[in-house]
Amino acid sequence: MWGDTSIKLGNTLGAVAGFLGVLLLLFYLAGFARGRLSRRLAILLLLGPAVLLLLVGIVVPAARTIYLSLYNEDSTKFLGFGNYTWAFGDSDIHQVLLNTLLWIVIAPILTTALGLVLALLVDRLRGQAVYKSLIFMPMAISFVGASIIWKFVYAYRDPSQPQIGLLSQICMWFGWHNPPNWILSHPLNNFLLMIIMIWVQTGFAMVVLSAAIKAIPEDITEAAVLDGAQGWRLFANVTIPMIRSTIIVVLTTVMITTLKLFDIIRTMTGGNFGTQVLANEMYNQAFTEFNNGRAGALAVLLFLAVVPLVAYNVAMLRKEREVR
Amino acid sequence: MAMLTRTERKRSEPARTAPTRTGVRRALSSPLSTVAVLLVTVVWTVPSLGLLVTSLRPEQDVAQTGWWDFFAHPHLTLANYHDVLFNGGFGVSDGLMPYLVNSLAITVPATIFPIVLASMAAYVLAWIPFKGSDTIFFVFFALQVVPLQMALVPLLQLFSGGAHIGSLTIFPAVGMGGSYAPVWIAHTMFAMPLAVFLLHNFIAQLPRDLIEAARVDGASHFRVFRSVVLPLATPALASFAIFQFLWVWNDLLVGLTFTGGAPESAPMPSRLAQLSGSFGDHWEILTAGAFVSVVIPLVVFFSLQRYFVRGLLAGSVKG
Amino acid sequence: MADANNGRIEIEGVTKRFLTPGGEVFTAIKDVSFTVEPGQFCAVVGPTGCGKSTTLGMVSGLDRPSEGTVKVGGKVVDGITDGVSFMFQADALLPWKTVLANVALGPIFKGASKAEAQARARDWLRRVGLTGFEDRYPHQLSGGMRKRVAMAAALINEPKILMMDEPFGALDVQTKAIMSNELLGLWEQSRPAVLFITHDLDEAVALADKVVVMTSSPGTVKAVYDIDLPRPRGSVQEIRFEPRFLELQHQIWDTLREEVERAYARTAGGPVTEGKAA
Amino acid sequence: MQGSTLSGRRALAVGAAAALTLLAGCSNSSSSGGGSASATPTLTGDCASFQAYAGHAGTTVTMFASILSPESDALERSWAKFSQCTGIKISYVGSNDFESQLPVRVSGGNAPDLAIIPQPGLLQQMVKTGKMVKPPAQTVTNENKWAPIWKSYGSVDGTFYAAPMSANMKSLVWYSPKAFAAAGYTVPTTWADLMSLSDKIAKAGKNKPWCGGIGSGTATGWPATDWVEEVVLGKYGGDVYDKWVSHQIKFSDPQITDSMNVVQNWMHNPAWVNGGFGSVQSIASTTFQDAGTPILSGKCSMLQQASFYEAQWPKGTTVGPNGDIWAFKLPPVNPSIPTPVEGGGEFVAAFSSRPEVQAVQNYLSTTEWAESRIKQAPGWVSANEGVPTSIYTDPIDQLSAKYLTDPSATFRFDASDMMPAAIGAGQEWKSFTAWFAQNQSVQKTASDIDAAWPQ
Repeated sequence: MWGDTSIKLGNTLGAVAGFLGVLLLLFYLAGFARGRLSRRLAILLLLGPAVLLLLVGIVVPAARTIYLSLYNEDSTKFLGFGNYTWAFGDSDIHQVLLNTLLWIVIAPILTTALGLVLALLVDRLRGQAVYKSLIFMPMAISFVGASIIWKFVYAYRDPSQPQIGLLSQICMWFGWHNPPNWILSHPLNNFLLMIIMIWVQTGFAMVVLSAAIKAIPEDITEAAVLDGAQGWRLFANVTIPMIRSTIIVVLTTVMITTLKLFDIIRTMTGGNFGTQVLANEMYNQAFTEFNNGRAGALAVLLFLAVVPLVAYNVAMLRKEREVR
Repeated sequence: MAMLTRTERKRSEPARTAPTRTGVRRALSSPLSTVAVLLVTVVWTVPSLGLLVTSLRPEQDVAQTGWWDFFAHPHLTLANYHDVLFNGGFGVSDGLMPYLVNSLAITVPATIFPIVLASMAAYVLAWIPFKGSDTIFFVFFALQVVPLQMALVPLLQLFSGGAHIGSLTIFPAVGMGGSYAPVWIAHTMFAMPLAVFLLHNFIAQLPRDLIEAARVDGASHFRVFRSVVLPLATPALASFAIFQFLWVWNDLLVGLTFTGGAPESAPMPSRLAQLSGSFGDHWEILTAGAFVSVVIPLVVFFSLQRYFVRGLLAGSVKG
Repeated sequence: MADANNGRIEIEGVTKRFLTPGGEVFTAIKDVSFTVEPGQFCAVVGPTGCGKSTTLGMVSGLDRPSEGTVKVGGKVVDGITDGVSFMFQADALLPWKTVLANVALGPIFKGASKAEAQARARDWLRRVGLTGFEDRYPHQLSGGMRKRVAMAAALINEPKILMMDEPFGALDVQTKAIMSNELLGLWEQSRPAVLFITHDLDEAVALADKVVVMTSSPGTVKAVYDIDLPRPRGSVQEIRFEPRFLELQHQIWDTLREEVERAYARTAGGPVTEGKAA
Repeated sequence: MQGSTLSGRRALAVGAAAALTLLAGCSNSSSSGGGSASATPTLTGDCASFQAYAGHAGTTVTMFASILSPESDALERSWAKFSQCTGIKISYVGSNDFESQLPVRVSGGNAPDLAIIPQPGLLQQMVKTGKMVKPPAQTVTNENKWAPIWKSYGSVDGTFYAAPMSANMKSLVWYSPKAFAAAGYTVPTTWADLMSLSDKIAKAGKNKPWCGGIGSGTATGWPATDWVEEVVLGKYGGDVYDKWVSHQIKFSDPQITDSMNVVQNWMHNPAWVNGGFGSVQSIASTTFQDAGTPILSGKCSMLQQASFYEAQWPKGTTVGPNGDIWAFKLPPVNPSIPTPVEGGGEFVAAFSSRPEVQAVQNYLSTTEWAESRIKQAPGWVSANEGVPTSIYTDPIDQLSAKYLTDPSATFRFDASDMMPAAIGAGQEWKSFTAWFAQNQSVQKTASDIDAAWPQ
């Protein structure tokens, strides 16, 4: 077994070393180029691999998806925009679109806000590493793990029975003797599921924002404090503007994760009880119902949903580039 | 220019910051915030504590009483961990070990490859402007949202159908890794948009003069990238590394699809999923498995954590 | 390469335009022409945003003009120009490398062996008076000391052209004066052509053989003055009291003042959007 | 089949490198197997019975299925001897995401050599890809020991593709014989008895007669489809059932809505459900795995679930006619229907016709293999009529086998597994879940499903 293990790990390290070695060799050789050639070579060699991977791994599949979205379930009959009319005409999909919208608005904002508050507060505490690690820990737990954890939070039992769901038990400890069946309570259940997302992602937001706050030059906060800014005013007038671009990055990242979210929904409700979201519905259409056309159309909608986000970030980035 | 001077100050005066920071800290802190953080930490930890306790309880108890009942009736067992770690399937006698090895063998390259390639791309997009470079960057950004499920079939076709050679030219070490290569490549591809986006944001804000001085000194772009950009970008690389590591480590879908799930190459989550039984969630086993799989990411997080905190000063202290 | 023209900078009718996010064309500099002779110390002054740094970028080959040509040593600049060193306001030192390693970086980038580069770096550190500080890290030095390291790093490659972008802008008055003197001293030894950007007119007149005054937005050359103060100039603090210095200073200031006022009037209205021209 | 050969080869390469196979590097096709290319070695001793499969030593057959540990361990043990004697290694992979992974791998050109498919609907889908290959002649012959209806479930458009391998029985009601004895209840044999017993338990007021759970992650809703299927089969018989499966009879047909109403009066009855969990709605949020646990604590009396539910009882529970838990056959709603039995099963589909793959197919279709599997562990039944019921050690397996091999029974395969995936794994689950969770009307539930039926 150890022989087997060392062969596997040896191969892996060999692959990494080979990969880095080839890159270094290429860099070394290309480093001899001069003038315009050097610049072109740099663009080609440094950017080329990423662009190629993206083309093969994402652009081509995306194009294929768009193409498939115009066809029927097994791609044998051209439907035009039939799958899109289905998506906009189906009342189930309306619910899905509404839920997706709720998710991408609420979850990222709450995650980022909470992460920001924690970043501000935690940095000033003794033993911050412990707090940070504990809050960050959900990031390290797989979705399978997370869904088990939350199953034992939201599980429902008849109030007369011993409870296995923590939330119900807490309600009962506090005197609410008839808590609802959480996961069935629409639209509350959507928010309960969002809490899982927030629970997982807040650590990420906190860690990144905390690093950004620490990077604010001390003299700026110092000057503001001397000017009399305290607490909230310091936060609103100095801290927030200084880390604005990081906030946007965190918000964007969490939002995109949210859009692609399907594990939580899949394991917690399977998309039932009015909690379905676009990514999971797309997965179902593609892999349970084998309807490539509808799945493709939903994927395109998912893509379109992110266009405003992309546009906003593009504008921000351009502004930043300009200032630079 | 304002930004540059800011960076300059940041780099130049670390020694002075310590005393003033405490001053500011005092100005901002209150017992209330301590309580608030404590509260959030507890709320955040309790569900995980539930996971840990559940993993230590016997099967019957798990289904019948809440995990907090454990405190009233402590009834511990390590049987679940024993099942997860040592009860191998018939084909695999070493329990979880081979899968753990596979997970490592998949995760390490699948973390390093995208980071290196993405930081290369991010450097070009941030520092070598050319016609269309903005467009390429925005395309990268926008493609983050393409669900990877959509790419599974075309990619499998690519890997299994002979265009494999196309990937060989990208990663010349493919042949050595054997059947891990498709997983590495797939993870690298799927990580690329987010990696380029995050690393670009950081690399674009590196001090311009450091990079230009090296350029004028005659360093090629490759040299600048290797000797100036990569060291400066260490904090960003470390934070992205953590997220990529966690993502690959916990991934089931890509690993299962591109290894076919065989014990020779499949990662741990596919084994854990298989341990959970055909007709049911054996929660006690899944919870134990979840805890086993959390250990390594936590170690990674703890060992890389200081890079987050140190920010731009990363290298200067140690040298 | 022992060309007589080596080190001559000829800027002829150069225009540089950028594309703004809104898709508009922003002209950073327009139709700029001037020449710096080999061994000449040329200062460029002008209000904020007049494209001084853009000009430097094009001479070094980091940027390319939209129109016109930049020639160095008679050759049109294409790619990074050989024999050029740069010194910035921020001192471009790598925080994770020692003082010695930072200075040795230039020769190493140029292909020298590590031992040779370090020997030369030691020599240059001696020349700037930093013997004994080789193993320190940049953050362990004072601002003035870091500036000396930067100066050694800029001069170690024995450039034909030294480009300085407000190199002493962030220093206090005393340190600035000391550094200026040292710069002149070192410059006298090897005599590269210098393109020195500053918004401090006194500094420009005290150091340079030639002062180029630029207008703002788009940047154009308004006037060129030859500074006929004798060399070696001695202490820059003292030269300020010489009548010829004051005369030149007044003359140039008259030209410059209206530009500065115009630029101020424009930027005071709204937030400053400095382009790459800053 | 380029893809699967390739993947097989790749798996082998790893195996060889990992020193798992003895015959390193000489094993990628049948023609170069185990040294001597043409001569088939003679197997002796206790291997002699595997002679028919000899000649492929050093080859590997990849197998992909939804069967997970511990069930899969028994499966792997069942062919250990075969592997040892013939030298054919079976590389088994189980996944809880099998139903979506298989199509991905097949259309990605990375199909396993063999797949164990539990749904005829999925089988049909896979045949449509054109990548599946027909079984060898020997397998077809072996198959004659199964009832003809099983062969039809393994066929698509009249062509036989996949041999059944296992069967399970769905028409069971789990209960506690001890509790029944203590309360003086008797096991009902007719639907009317069952209903009056339920009423009696409810009126006694100690607990609710029924518990149920249809939660199952992404597959949430499937147990509810079983309830309706039981009633359709038990009330209207096999013909109506078959026409319903093929949508000649719609969900909104009076016969189907009537069957749904029977379920409505049974599992939607607030006085009867959901013992130990709460209201009717809690059926939707309770996982099917959890559903039976209240029987043990006496909070509910009965659970309708399949034979494989046996695996859910905690360790230490005795299952048997006089034990903690036992099951009786769900009586037919209409007594004139002869022994309606609803069941499920698994089929072996091949994506490669390499000789070693066919050897494995042949072996898996034999009575010998079925017996070998039965000996490994309980919880597994074959409807192969050549397998004597006496070899089952587990009482539930015996009970299931009795009904599954009963030639007079009206056996039908799980309807939702045979309907198109868009219905049987999609809209029907979704709508039935809403039926319970939101108390949606039978009419709307039925018409929603009909509307989603693929054109």
